[in-house]
Amino acid sequence: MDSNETSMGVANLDAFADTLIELAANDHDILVTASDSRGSGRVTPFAEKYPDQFIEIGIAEQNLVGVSAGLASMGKKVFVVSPACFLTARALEQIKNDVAYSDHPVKVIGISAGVSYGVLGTTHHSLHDLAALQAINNIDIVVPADNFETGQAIRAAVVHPRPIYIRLGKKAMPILHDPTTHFEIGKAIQLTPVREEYDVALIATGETVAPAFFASQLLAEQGLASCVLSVHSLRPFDEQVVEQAATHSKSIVTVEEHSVNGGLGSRVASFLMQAGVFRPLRIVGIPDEHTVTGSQDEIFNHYGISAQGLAQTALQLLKKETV
Amino acid sequence: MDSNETSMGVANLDAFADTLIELAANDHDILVTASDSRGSGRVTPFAEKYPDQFIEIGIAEQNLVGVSAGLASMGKKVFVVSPACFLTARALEQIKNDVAYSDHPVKVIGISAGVSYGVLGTTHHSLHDLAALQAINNIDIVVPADNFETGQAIRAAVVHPRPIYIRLGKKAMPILHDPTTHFEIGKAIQLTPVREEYDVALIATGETVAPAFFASQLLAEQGLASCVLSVHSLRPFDEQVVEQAATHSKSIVTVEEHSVNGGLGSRVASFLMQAGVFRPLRIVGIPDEHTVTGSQDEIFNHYGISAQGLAQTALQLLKKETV
Amino acid sequence: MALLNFITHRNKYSNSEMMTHYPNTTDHYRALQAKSLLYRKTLLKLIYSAKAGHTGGSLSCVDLLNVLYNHVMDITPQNFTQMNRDHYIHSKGHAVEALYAVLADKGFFPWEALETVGKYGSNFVGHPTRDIPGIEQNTGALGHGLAFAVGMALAAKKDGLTNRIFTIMGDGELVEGSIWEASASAAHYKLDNLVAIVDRNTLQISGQTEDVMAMEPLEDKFKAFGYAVCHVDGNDIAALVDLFDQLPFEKGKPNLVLAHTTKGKGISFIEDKAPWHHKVPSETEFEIALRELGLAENDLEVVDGLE
Amino acid sequence: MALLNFITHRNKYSNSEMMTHYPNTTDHYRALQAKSLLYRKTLLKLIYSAKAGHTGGSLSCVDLLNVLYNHVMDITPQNFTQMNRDHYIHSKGHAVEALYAVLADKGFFPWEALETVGKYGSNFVGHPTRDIPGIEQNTGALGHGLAFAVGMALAAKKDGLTNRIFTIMGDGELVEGSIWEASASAAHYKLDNLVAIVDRNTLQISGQTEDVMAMEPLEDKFKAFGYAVCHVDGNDIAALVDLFDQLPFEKGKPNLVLAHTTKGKGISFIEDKAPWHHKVPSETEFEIALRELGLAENDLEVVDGLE
Ligand SMILES: Cc1ncc(C[n+]2csc(CCOP(=O)(O)OP(=O)(O)O)c2C)c(N)n1
Ligand SMILES: Cc1ncc(C[n+]2csc(CCOP(=O)(O)OP(=O)(O)O)c2C)c(N)n1
Ligand SMILES: [Mg+2]
Ligand SMILES: [Mg+2]
Repeated sequence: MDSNETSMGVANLDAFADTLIELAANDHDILVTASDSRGSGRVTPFAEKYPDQFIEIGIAEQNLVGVSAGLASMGKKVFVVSPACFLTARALEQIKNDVAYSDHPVKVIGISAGVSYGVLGTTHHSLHDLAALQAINNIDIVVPADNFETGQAIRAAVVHPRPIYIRLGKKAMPILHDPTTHFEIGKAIQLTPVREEYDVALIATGETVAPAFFASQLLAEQGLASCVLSVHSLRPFDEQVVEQAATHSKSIVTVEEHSVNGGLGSRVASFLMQAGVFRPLRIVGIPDEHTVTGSQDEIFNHYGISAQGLAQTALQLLKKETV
Repeated sequence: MDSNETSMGVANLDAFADTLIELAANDHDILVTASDSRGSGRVTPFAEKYPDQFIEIGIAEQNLVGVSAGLASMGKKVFVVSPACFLTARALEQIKNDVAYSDHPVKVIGISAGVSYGVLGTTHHSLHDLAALQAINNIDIVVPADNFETGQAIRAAVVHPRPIYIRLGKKAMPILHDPTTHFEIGKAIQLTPVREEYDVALIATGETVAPAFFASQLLAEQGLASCVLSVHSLRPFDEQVVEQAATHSKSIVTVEEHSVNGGLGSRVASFLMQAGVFRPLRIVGIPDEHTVTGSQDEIFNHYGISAQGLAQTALQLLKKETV
Repeated sequence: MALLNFITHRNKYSNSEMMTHYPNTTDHYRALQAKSLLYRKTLLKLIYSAKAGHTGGSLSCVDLLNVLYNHVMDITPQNFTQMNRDHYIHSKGHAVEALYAVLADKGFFPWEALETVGKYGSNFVGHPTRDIPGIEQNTGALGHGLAFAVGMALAAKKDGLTNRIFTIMGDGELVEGSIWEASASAAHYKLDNLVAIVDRNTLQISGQTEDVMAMEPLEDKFKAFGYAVCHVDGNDIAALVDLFDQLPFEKGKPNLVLAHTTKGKGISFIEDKAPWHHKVPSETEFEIALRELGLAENDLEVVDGLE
Repeated sequence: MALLNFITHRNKYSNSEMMTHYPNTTDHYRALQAKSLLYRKTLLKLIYSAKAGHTGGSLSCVDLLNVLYNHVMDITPQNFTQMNRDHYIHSKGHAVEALYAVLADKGFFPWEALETVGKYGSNFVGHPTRDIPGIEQNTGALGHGLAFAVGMALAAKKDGLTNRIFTIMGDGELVEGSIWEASASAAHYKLDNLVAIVDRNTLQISGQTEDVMAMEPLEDKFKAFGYAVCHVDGNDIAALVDLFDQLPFEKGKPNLVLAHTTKGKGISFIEDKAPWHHKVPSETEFEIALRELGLAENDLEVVDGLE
């Protein structure tokens, strides 16, 4: 689909909350736990509709995760709904030990992730979560790009046998996939038509898939072919599709709402370098500096995470290669 | 120096504690804070010698870091001494917000890091710390290889103007550098003679530098030239020396006591790929799996972090390249 | 600019003069009350302009900040680089608009600087940061301020300083375990130079604190953790002045003030309403709010016959 | 192998039979006392063989574990996969050797399995993990067990189960704020099916708990956080049996047992000595320890004229 066709959806957080309301109707083992975060997590309607399936812990993220692990050990399907920044910093040890190491299939929902909180600043940004969790064994990591991926991820999470972290933003997202798209945790999705050769592979995750997709349209206007991937799963990481995209591309731009260290870009670079697939590459994300103040959009633009910015980066990379 | 020349030193933790005792004699602003960790941190003698410069917080790592930030804001030179696993998981949000974001020059000393605690298991391993902290802006990261680097790092830390994390192990380390070696935070050190061309660059950090160095001797016996780097600083990261080593090498093996995701290897791969320096590369570290039970040595051997294992990896990589 | 016009149009008590050691006269109280009204107007304007901010919690703690900065604490732009002055940590960092108003009034930065709050590239983000003159610590994640304050108080004791370290926490914030870790250490080290204040407005984002996660009896909890505990009406200027004049409450014990406040204090339709935690006033709401504050200003001056 | 020889040479009370609902006779107490001696011998042997482990804290809590597993709790290898049995979380995970001894005796795994404790590739690491039959949660980082137990107790309440959730914490561990977060939530949700036990041995690694970080008055703290609090001599089998028979202490309140113990209990030269937290006995020390335990076994049988 191209940008003319893309219509606006709701925030992935809303898609998450709607899906969960639907699923919980027939599954009383589904629980939502929250830390004074039901509003931000859009689960107030859930709490009102299923008061027996909603557990409030108050402002205590460590306890939130610990209690949720205990609930899960008793057979509950627990969705922990709290800001990504607090879950993966304040409660990181609980995620590491109580959930991942102890292997309870808790569904950790990091809400308003990345720089979603915009002007609230670094205390509220989660730009380290993908790095930290990728370095902790036994927790799958899913970062949905749009409402479709979100709904599918939540449905999959309910029955997922392992701990899982799902990272969601709070801004309305364009609809990027048609509803018949195959979604599977661990399998990347290609948004652009399959070709023999691409000028650039735009490998993105989460809320940066949309600008990557729109960048591919700008590049197409200049006669350049892109392979846009939504790598919604950081773990399991889809080596096969990434390798294939890279092999068939002249250059690679990775895009993420995360520090340029330790997230998707690092993963792609590490994998390709070890696989012997050598291509000019740029990791676009939030650079290792004091993050600029602004809304999510302003921060994205500032760091070139926009259709324009990404197209520009791709062009520079290609020029550099051909010069 | 070769392995015949290397003599055994003490644990880096002991080198740290000794250096601090020396420095604190003339600097009453140096404080050590601990969380029932003075024994593990080898700072009991410090606490006894300078009771006014030692602050016990009890088993409360979050408070430990928060209090230390407050002390630093009042002009104290605070060394926070606590297990790396707890500091960078339990207290990660305090490191992120109270120290790094707030820019207090706290010296966070992660003791018994990596898999130093051996059979105590994953709760006590810190295999995610380098990933998490590299993704958090404004905290320098130093992982000394031997007693010399440790002593130098501690001396530098006292006057370091920024937050800094120093990661130490508890096993006796061979002496790898002679005392006249130039040490500077942010500058990697080459342990092998400079040549025009190397068969392999062994790029290591912390307690894995020793096996990397010994691997280079095994490789030399097979007529292969190695460039062994101790990348003691992950931040600032020495792009120049790493690029130079890579450019002059046929292949690269990175080595670290950390998850293969998000640590030194990821950093090297991301950097080289973006710099356009393409070489066959292997990231050796603790793989993304349930860590095997054993002592640090047994775990190292299990995962090929040994002179033999690393030489083997290098040979395979070179064979692969030439086949 | 609208905001600037507004904030430069201050009431007659606006000045950045330190009011410490003023005799506790009616005049003094009235001057402080007028400042509170100014701060309320300013913070509402900030939130209204930025279309974001924490309305309820800023309004509930603004009288506390007022009395601290204008009567109790020795903190000025002039002495800010010195150690042996008082120190303040805004643990409930989301209520930053109240703090911005007070710091501007104290002369830490020009009022105009506030026009950039929440804007792209501004240092004035939605939580306190050390990028702002007058702010000592980046807060915003709840439960961090007290530990930091303990560290400062400990350093002050070690150096034989005579100053005090103040911090204001939310009541919802008290569930964070880090508060209790810090409390234990404050008592352990006998930090009677530490003044921990709870903005006990009984509300947090999701509703009544006791419904969300009950923490009463708070006095028992704090006493058991080693504090000297005092209750006060946290929106009553005179009561606050009187209480803080008695510091330290007990030698060798950290001080804990349970300041009973009304969330959204001062604006009828905002008071004691959970959704106003971070609701932004509409144009009409903003105008009514200003009118209510204007009436209060008139009252203050009429009643006391000052006009 | 030496370890196996040792642990199969058990005293006459060794069996994996459940002792719940036994009448509280002298015989019953004596049987339990004998088990404690067996566990002490086993855990010392484990630590001596592995040349690593937590001696003091294992010895202090072993009587508690004994009474819980052999008198109070309904947990067996047979019912382990069921939800409506009792549950146990070893929050002070470092004292794993005591737990390993008890679980072996309960038949969760053969005694021989203990020979691999701490060995390369073994599932028996130095802290509890779910890789070991009978263990429900990986612990070892302090301050995690209670929150997890709260989650279990909450699930049990939701499902209308009648079981209880037990956990033992160290007293040094209590400084962790997560303990207080979990405590508040236990009271908030009225979890009278939760039994939190403090191994109050007054020591932690660095010395006396009150010197390291004072937490007294513990009873006041726990009461203020909403528990029904009981004191007991945590090394007195009969006292423990009597106390736990009274569960729940108060309807609608979580139960908190302040179990006053001696760290290193049972071995004269280990008792109440901080360095024995994780000291490993030398050969001589090990032999003396075994002799002391042997004498105690003799005493037990002679005094009661059972031989
Ligand atoms: C660690 C952390 N968790 C959650 C939040 C999100 N948050 C911001 S304000 C707030 C409610 C605070 O309530 P309270 O402490 O009572 O403050 P007040 O009523 O004074 O505004 C929450 C949950 C946060 N900022 N930090
Ligand atoms: C979060 C955390 N911090 C530190 C440690 C290291 N540690 C292991 S045991 C121990 C002392 C525990 O003392 P206490 O709770 O009194 O246990 P006991 O005396 O019963 O052995 C410490 C600090 C840990 N395991 N977890
Ligand atoms: Mg409140
Ligand atoms: Mg103890």
